[in-house]
Amino acid sequence: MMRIRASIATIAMVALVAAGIATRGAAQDKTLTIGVLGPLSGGAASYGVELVRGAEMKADEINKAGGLKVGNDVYHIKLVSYDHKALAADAATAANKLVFQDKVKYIIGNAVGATCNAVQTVTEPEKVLFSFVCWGTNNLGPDKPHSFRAMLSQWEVAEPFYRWVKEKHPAVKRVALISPNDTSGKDTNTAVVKALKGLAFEVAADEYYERGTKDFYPILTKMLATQPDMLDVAAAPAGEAGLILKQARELGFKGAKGWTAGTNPFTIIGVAGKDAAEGVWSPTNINVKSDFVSPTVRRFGEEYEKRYKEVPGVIAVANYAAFDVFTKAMQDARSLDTDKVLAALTQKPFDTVWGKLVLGGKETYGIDRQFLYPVVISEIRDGKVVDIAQVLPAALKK
Amino acid sequence: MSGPAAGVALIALTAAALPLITRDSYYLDVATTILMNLTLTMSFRLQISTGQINMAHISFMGIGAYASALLVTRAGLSFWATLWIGALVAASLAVPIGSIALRVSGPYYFLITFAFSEVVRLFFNNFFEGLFGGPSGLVGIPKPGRVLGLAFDSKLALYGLMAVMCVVVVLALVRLDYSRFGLTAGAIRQADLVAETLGVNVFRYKLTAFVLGSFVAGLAGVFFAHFRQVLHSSDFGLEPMVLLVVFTVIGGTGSVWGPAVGTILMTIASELLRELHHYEILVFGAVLILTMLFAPEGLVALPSAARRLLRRRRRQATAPAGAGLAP
Amino acid sequence: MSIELLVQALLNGFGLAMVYVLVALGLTLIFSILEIINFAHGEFYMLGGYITYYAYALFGLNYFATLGLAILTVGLAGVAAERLIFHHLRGRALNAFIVSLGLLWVMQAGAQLAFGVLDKPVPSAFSGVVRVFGLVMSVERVVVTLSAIVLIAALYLFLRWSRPGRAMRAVAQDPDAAALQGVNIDAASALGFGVGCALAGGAGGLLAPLFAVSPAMGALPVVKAFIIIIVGGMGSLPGAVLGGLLLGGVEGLGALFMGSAAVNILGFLMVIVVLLVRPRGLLSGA
Amino acid sequence: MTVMPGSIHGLIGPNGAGKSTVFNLITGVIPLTAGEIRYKRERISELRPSEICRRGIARTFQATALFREYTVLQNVLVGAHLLAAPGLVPALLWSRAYRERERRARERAHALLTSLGLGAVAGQVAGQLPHRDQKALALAMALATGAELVILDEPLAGLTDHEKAETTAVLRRLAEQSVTVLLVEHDMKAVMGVCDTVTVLDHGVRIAEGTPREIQTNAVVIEAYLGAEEPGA
Repeated sequence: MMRIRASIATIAMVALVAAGIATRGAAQDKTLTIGVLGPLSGGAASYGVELVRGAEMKADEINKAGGLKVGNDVYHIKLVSYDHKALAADAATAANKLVFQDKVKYIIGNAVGATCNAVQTVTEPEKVLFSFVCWGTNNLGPDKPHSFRAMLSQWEVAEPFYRWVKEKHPAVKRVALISPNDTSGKDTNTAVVKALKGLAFEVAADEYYERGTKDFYPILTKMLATQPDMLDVAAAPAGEAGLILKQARELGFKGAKGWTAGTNPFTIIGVAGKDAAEGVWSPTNINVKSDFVSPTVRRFGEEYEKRYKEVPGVIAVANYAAFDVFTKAMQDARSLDTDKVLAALTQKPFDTVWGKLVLGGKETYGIDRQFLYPVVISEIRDGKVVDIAQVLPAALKK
Repeated sequence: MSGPAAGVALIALTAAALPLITRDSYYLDVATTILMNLTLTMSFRLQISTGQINMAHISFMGIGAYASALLVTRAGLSFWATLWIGALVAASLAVPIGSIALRVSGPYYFLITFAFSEVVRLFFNNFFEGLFGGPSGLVGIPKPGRVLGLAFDSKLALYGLMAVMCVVVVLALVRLDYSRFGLTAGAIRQADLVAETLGVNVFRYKLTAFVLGSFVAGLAGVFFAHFRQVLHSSDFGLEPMVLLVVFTVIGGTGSVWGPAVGTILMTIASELLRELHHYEILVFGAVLILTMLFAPEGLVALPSAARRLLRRRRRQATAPAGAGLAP
Repeated sequence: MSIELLVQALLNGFGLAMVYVLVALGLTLIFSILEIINFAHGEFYMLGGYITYYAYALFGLNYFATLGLAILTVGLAGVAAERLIFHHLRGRALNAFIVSLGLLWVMQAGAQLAFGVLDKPVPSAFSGVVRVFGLVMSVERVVVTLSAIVLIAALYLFLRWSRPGRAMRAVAQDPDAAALQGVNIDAASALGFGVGCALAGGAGGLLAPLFAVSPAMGALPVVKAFIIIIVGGMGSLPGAVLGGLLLGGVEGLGALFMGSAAVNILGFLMVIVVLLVRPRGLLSGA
Repeated sequence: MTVMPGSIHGLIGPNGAGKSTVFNLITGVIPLTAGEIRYKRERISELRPSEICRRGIARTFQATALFREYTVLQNVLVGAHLLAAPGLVPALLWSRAYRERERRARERAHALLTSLGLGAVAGQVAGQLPHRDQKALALAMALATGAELVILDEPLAGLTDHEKAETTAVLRRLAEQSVTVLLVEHDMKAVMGVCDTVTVLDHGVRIAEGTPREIQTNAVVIEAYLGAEEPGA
């Protein structure tokens, strides 16, 4: 009850403040509307909510600092975010609303593979710049020059991650993979299997489960019967990944654990329990509380937790960074014209919460639209996430 | 017979007038979605009118959609051919599925059709991935090709196509409802045993409604595939199905116009509420509960209910008003 | 494939079957008394889960006391839902279905609003695993299954021997006749709905430490419960137990031979087959 | 048991004798497990109720069963289903032949209602009719099928004496028009007055059959009624 009242109060305050800013700024400032899409209700809601929050954090930061200065104009940033309930058809309608109703030229943030395809049928013909954290391989390509992936995907992290595993933990020979049965799961497992074969690992199991599954005993029984040395909960979201690890431990699994497409380490530790989560390596986890991260990230983490009462996962950070990159590119281009911003985006590296970031990926996708930044490999030790190695994607080494 | 004609004319005129008022792509997109949903809810109501709540209705939309998408992309057929083929595939699959499901009735029918719809969805999602695209979905479905010198690459043209399809479907379904078929269907819904002993082959009627409804759903599905150009099994799962039921029942199942009222109002409302994120379903849920409590016959029955209430009020003007129900 | 693996697979399937039977029994109880297919049933399960999260994980109440609290609170919530909403929809199955959908949305969005979107872990009350002949099951699951069986037995005794329980059964069989015998239909309906929800709440409380809690957690068990009651036969307690065991067995074994995601199709196929052979379920009308 | 064409045949017996069951078996509402039913020499025991109706047998139900949301006229029109020869395509095309056929069906229905004294209430909703009219409507629906054999389950129950007289007059008129009537009735006086033949059933077994006069003096029948309870009012 308290919570609801507090939320209502917050909404009222935000509305008041927003109204205040709007009326005050109307005279000299212009408004830049940016769209965010995502599943904001139902089973996949946590993805969408993190996307919106990441964007909100950056937008508020910019607005508080007086707005975004692009060329001679100063813009107040207005966020419009719509829920598509993880349904492709609904996502297309929502994208239409953003593009044609709200006249948005930038959609920063979307998750759930199939919805990305649907959104792209709207954004590409309209030359709307669209960044997302969906992991479908086919979401990037030369036929989709206005689409960006704002987060490292399996194709960038699987190979360096397993190369690191091979070097540091030579005992690991047989790897079992499990992912949810959707685009990101399928594409993640495909990428990991390719990396594993390239590095001469054995693929002990390559399994998929239906999203929303809670009882993994049946599938784990089958997987563990293949005697893997390492269990990779590849693209499983944090809650489900935690359950898998917990139940694998109950079934007697004692090998190494990986999370190629890790998202929120605190949830996995909480759900799996300290013991079952012990020793999980991940190349994508971000621990905003770690001593290793930059002060900016830590500040972001503290601010986020204060504001939303939850610890941010990698998606929140990724969208915060994506917002940062796009707004910086607008400033570089000294224009809001998408063609000019597109040119600025691919011109030079950006300094972000991730560290140095460039757009690359031509060798994988045929076009440089993948955000590349240092891969930080972390390990869960005693319920804490510890960064233990940093690997640079090839494009950043140059 | 002026009632049905006037209703169809109203829908047709409104649909024709919209592009004169706005050509905004978003409005056209929403309007196209409404018309598409309208064909679905009206054909769903056709089945409700014989007493069946077919939770697999959306699956036949999916069957039409996947059939057409594959025939166009793999076999190189034209949309104008697959429009019929897709619908016929849906209808012909409806014959065996309907024959099985119609062996049971009431809640069992509801649940067996739900089971069928999940089987179909899981089938598209997990089997023959090379064909149906599996969990990644089917992408790159082309828009309808040129026909009779008309191009269908713009939102407006697609809207026009859907509008024509919708008006034809509505015309046919309304005509059916006001015909002997509708009379008999309603009799079956009210007392199927009595209808049977009066010589009505109830099973055949229900199956006819099922197959005909599935044909229309397949038609809508084919359009959907080439309108959205992307297909995913979740588009034909429980959630969108539930929305169809909601549109239909909120509008009112007692009248052939109920689904139209429900679909139009609810789709517009949900677009207006889109920014509310999860508050949207909070508001939506509350609206559902309140509507069903205070307008159990659906929105379309509200005017006559209000009239009845007013009359009763006037009659017992001195007596204290009963609980609730105040308009 | 070794025999051991097969048996372990069966055991996996049966492992949590009884908890889903609990959810299914709630659903079938509500259906037989009010003729309502309550789609929001999973949300009462979710409510039970969150009560457990707050009472047990945050305030450190005793595990079994928490379970009792979850059952009681969710039961009361069920009574309230019946009195305020479903009571007015008796005899209107379709309307009640729509309302239950509305309730589902309101409760799910409300939970997201009140409790946040992330999965909330509930620590295990019992640790360790039981190993017999190379078969493995965690102590936690053993306790949960036993608790579920106790609750099922309690429900059986309640329906069989207690006055309100008998009244509920009478209403389920024939409301008019029950009313003639002096049964208070309103009270029996409200109580029936409450007990049905309480069972879901209990199941949610039992599974919370195993599965963590989240606003959308109710979707899965309610679908399983539907399969269980159609296969077993609506309104039949032994039928639900049988349906639960069948579903668990089929899913447990199926996971060995086909992709785990595809296994979900088996339950629905089972529904279709059973309804074809016995249109009212395997043990209907008991 | 055999029913002769053009006669009014009564089926009586104490409560629980199985009279309604016989009706349900004849009309296919309950599947027959043993024995057989023939109509005009054709075996009809495996047919659906609608098929049986198609062969010319229509019925009413003990608890008067109507389409309660429909008007009286609509109820009769549903009964005229078989004569109207419905079809999806003609209805969709709204052809002249279809409309003509429906117009004739309407006329016939009106005529039938008038002949049964329901002409004035044709537009009323069936569920709100008085009991007497509901009974008459149920009969009208059965007749509207064009049946040659109508099976009536307690057509007189709950009617006043005056109303009973009206109904029995209708039944006689039917027999004159060579419609066969098979009826179950508790009112002995009416049964004996109107029927040509009477069959007595007890515990599912036929214990006597004959003219009303024969039955009234049959010792077995008297025994069965006295042994059970008072014959219905």
